[in-house]
Amino acid sequence: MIVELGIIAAKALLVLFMVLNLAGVMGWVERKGSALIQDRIGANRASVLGFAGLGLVNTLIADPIKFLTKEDFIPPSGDRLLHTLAPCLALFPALVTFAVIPFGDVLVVGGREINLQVANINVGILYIFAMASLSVYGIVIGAWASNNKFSLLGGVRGAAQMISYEIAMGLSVMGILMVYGTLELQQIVRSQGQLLWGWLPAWGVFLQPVALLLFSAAAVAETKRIPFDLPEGESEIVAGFHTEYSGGKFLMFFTGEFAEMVTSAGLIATLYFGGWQVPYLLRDGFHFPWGGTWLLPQLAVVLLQVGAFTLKVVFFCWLFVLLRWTLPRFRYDQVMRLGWKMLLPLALLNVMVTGVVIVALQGGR
Amino acid sequence: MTAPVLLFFVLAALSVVFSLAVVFQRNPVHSAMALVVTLFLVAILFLTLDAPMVGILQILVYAGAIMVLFLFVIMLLNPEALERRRALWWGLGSIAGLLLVFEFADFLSDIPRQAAQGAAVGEGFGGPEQLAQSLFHDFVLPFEVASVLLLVAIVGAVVLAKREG
Amino acid sequence: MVPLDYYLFLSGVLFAIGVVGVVIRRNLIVILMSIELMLNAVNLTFIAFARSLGSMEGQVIVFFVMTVAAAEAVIGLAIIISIFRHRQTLDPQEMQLLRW
Amino acid sequence: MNPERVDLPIETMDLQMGPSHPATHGTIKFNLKLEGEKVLDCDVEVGYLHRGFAKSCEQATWTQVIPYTDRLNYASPVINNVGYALAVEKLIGVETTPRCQFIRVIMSELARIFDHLTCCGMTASELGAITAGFYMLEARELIMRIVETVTGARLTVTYVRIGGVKHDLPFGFAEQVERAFRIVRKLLSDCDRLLSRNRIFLDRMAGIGAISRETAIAYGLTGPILRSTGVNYDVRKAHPYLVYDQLDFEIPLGTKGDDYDRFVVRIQELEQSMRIVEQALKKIPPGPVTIEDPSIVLPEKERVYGSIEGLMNHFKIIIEGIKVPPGEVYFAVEGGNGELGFYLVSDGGGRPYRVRVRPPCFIAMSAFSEMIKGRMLADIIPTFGMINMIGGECDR
Amino acid sequence: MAEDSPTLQYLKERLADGILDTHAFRGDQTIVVRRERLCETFRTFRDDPKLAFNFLTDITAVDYLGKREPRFEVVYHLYSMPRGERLRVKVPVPEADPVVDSLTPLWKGANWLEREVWDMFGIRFLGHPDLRRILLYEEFQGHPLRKDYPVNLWQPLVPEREVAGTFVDERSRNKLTRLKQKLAPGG
Repeated sequence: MIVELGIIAAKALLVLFMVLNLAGVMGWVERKGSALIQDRIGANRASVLGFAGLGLVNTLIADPIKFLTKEDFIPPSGDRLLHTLAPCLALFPALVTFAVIPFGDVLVVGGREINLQVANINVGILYIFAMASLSVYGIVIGAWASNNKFSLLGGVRGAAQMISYEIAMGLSVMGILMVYGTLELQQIVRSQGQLLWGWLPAWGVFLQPVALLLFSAAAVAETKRIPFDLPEGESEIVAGFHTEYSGGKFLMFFTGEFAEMVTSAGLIATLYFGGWQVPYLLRDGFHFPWGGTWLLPQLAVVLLQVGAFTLKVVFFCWLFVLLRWTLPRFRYDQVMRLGWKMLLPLALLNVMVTGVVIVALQGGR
Repeated sequence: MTAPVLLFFVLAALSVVFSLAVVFQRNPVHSAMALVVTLFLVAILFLTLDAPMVGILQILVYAGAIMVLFLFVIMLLNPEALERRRALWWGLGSIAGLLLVFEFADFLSDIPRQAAQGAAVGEGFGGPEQLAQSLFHDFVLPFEVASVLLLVAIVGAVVLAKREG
Repeated sequence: MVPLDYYLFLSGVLFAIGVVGVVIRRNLIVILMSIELMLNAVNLTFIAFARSLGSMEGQVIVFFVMTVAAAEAVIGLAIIISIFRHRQTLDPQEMQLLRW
Repeated sequence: MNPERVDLPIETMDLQMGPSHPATHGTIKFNLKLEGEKVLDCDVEVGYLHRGFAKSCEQATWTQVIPYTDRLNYASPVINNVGYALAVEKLIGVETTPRCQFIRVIMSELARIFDHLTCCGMTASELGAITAGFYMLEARELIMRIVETVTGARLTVTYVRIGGVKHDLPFGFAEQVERAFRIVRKLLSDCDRLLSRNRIFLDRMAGIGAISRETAIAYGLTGPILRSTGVNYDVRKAHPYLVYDQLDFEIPLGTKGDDYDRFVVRIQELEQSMRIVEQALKKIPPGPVTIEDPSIVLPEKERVYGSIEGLMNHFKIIIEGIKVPPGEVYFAVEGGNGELGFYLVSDGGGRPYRVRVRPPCFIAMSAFSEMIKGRMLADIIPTFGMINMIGGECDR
Repeated sequence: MAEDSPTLQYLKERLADGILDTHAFRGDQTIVVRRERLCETFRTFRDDPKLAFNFLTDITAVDYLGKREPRFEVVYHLYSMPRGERLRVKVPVPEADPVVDSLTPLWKGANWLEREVWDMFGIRFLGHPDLRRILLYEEFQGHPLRKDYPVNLWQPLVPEREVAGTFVDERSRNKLTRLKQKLAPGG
């Protein structure tokens, strides 16, 4: 009992640590990445005791210190309680969502099988959507509590956008559920280890390519990043819902956004790119379709899997950064039109086609 | 007292506190937030009753969608206005509520005590598969009717809230 | 094990609070929220009985209640918006045009 | 039923956008009446940067006005210098040397490139395409370096003098320009690929802020905004000044008069400006860069320090100012944003009696509320961006 | 004075009674017109196909304090897009009654330009839909481009303006009150 609780706690802490750190690193990557894209030098001034060489580490330390030492401003006619609550509401869903994303297969230690996933619940994907639907509150409440018209506009934009894209997101995942026949993420990832025609990994991207595009678009919209950053839209509505936030609370919004980004990247990797799967790597080692095996110890396999998952997440995070620094921003009505008139019908069509194909393949069983 | 009972009492106490906040907070936004928390707590209660699917749906539909709608409307209308209290109504209403609670208590004390988790249920009770089995086998007609109801609600809402041009 | 009547009693209390809200509040939106609270109390009863009897029917009913609640909230809020547009108030006491 | 439906509080929202707002650069304020995100009414408030240009000019000698003109449209200061100097020269009735005319054309066109790059780059980056904006800023920086080599300053150049320019082009100027233009063209083609066929950018720009040809003329709009509606009016072609009639260039025209057309017109003008500079560099004749008229042009420093006549000459011009015959003239040049006109009145003294600038973007801002009415809040960004309001010129 | 250009000669025939003077200096054709029935005069400029001055380039004014009588001149610059010709129209305005007709019915662009002239010179435009100050603030005293406005006159910025819907918290309100007292005469 105690050991199991300890294992769960360890896994939860590990995931939380990874997500938060990755979010922090993303803050640095975003700055350095944008600088790389735009022929600039980027953040280079964070020095500890005059030593600025370790840009990443220094920025990781300097950033929170800078934020936390700033004045925590609450608008005088705003709502104090809700103003404080909103950043927590924004950060909370982003962090708890990662609980159901598996980051590896089972690890066998001393005869005990440890499922490398914080919580394996049988409604996994629905849990993710439930938590994603709660992340609206951070925006709406923050916007309302600020008592600022720009905030309110941002809040209304954000709420409308996130609710709209949740629907498209949910429907695009439906295809995955139908193909793999389960809601459990660990099950989905395991099913992606099979091979199609003996050589192609059965990853979501090959079975549901349209859904991948729809899901990625919706995921970017859910993370409120360019081209969907209307709730913030700094040139239009100052900073949208977090106009009146500063200091630590702003840091929480900021971290929340990056954590959401990491979570979205994790979801894309899990649902469409095989999660922790490495092609042809089974529990005992590589089994190549062209014959030949390369057996590996169990620990190496697990490490490979976790490494593969991390690599995939990092890759998609980087993709988000690339996207952010390439595209312009949509307008409010264009976002709505895209969501309701393009993504939603396409997602429905995808579900239909998937259903027809599945029934046809099963041959009217 | 075992762990489940303790958990129940904590959840129950919290949900009562927050539902009282729903009713007695003067600021509608605070009420709405309290209701969100209540719904969340009730969803957890559903989980303790082996209804994970319904619990998640509760968060997804109620907390995630319906309450956002409420907040939206509150913000669009008058966020400032606080209503006047009327002592008489408050007194009468509270008394009525208390009477209702006592009535329940009285009624409940008559039925024989049994454990909520009494019946033996199989693996996956309340999971998506079982719910789907029930919905799409035994309750297909109501399910379709519900979808029609939602459609009617959408049309109705659009017609009602549309501005007369 | 948690006894069934604990759940039932909690549900009763929540229902009563909802009733109180409907009676005492002067704001249509809060009244609508109180109704949602009452619906939830009933849902809790259904779920508790479903578990206690080991049958899925209770959960299915809750599913339908949620559907109805969603429809009700949507229509109710639409009505509230149009009432507010016409009368600039959310107080049900002021809406007495049909009263004789 | 109550049949009366007045303006309800939930329907409209008054929003004061600016003067301290990320999009209202140059300091300006929009008093908006919004319905949701739709702009019902927009009252533009300018004047936050008003610093009494005309009044200051009346206190200064004719030459001392030139630094003030730098601060009009600070995205293309040389054009303001040139416009003012040409107006004064017209009033005096002199013409500068051929080499100086070419130098003025070259510097004006460099300033125009600078101006258009700023406008297009900033608009793109405000629409979220920050990278494209930075690419244009990089191109702008190259042009800025050239301007810096020639004039010694980056922004407040004060390069032009009445009757000439401050000094000749530096050694290796042509090579520097050629090198810079090569990179600028490459960066522009990058931006073209990033923006011109980008669906989101097109959706944000096409059809937004559109005005008809008639409206544009009724408002007195000039420059890229007028040309985007298809009206072929460019002061450089209509009333060629300096040596523009000896150079071969085209006037890009739009058709719809929307933000996208304005953007395209500006981008195409960049190429035309580069062509002008290249041709002018080929044709530029040798010779002096100022006229030889001691009553207008300051003597050389050797003469000031070496001879009493030179010193007196210097003194007279500095203390009393150039004597300009009484009269009034209006002279217009094609500025970055349109027709930049100077209306000068002289009473025969060493100081201007009245200096009036026709600010193109002040007039463009007066058409802004017509461009934005009935559109979305977010459309303010590209529309305002493509007007390229420069506070120093608008408010003077 | 140079020989009148064809346009000026045509104008003299067309609007004989409305014209006070014409001249051309350094190639700029100038015509001085009466301020009565100004709008109609400009309508002729715009709509007569032989003139076709369809483009209002600029409106400004000059203060000839102590040099000329009447004191002000409102100066219009017109441009003919089809003919590529400029025309300067000047309207003398006396100090006692600084009012001229507004050109907003003819050119929408006249709106802001006339507001600026009102702001800077205090010349009113009859029939202008919205004659407010434009570059300066409403509370500004006087009109700065008049020659009798001292260059060094310092006017206080408006310390506080109550705008409906804006919120001023207690601290900044006190600050503003103190500033007001400081700025008040004798304070």
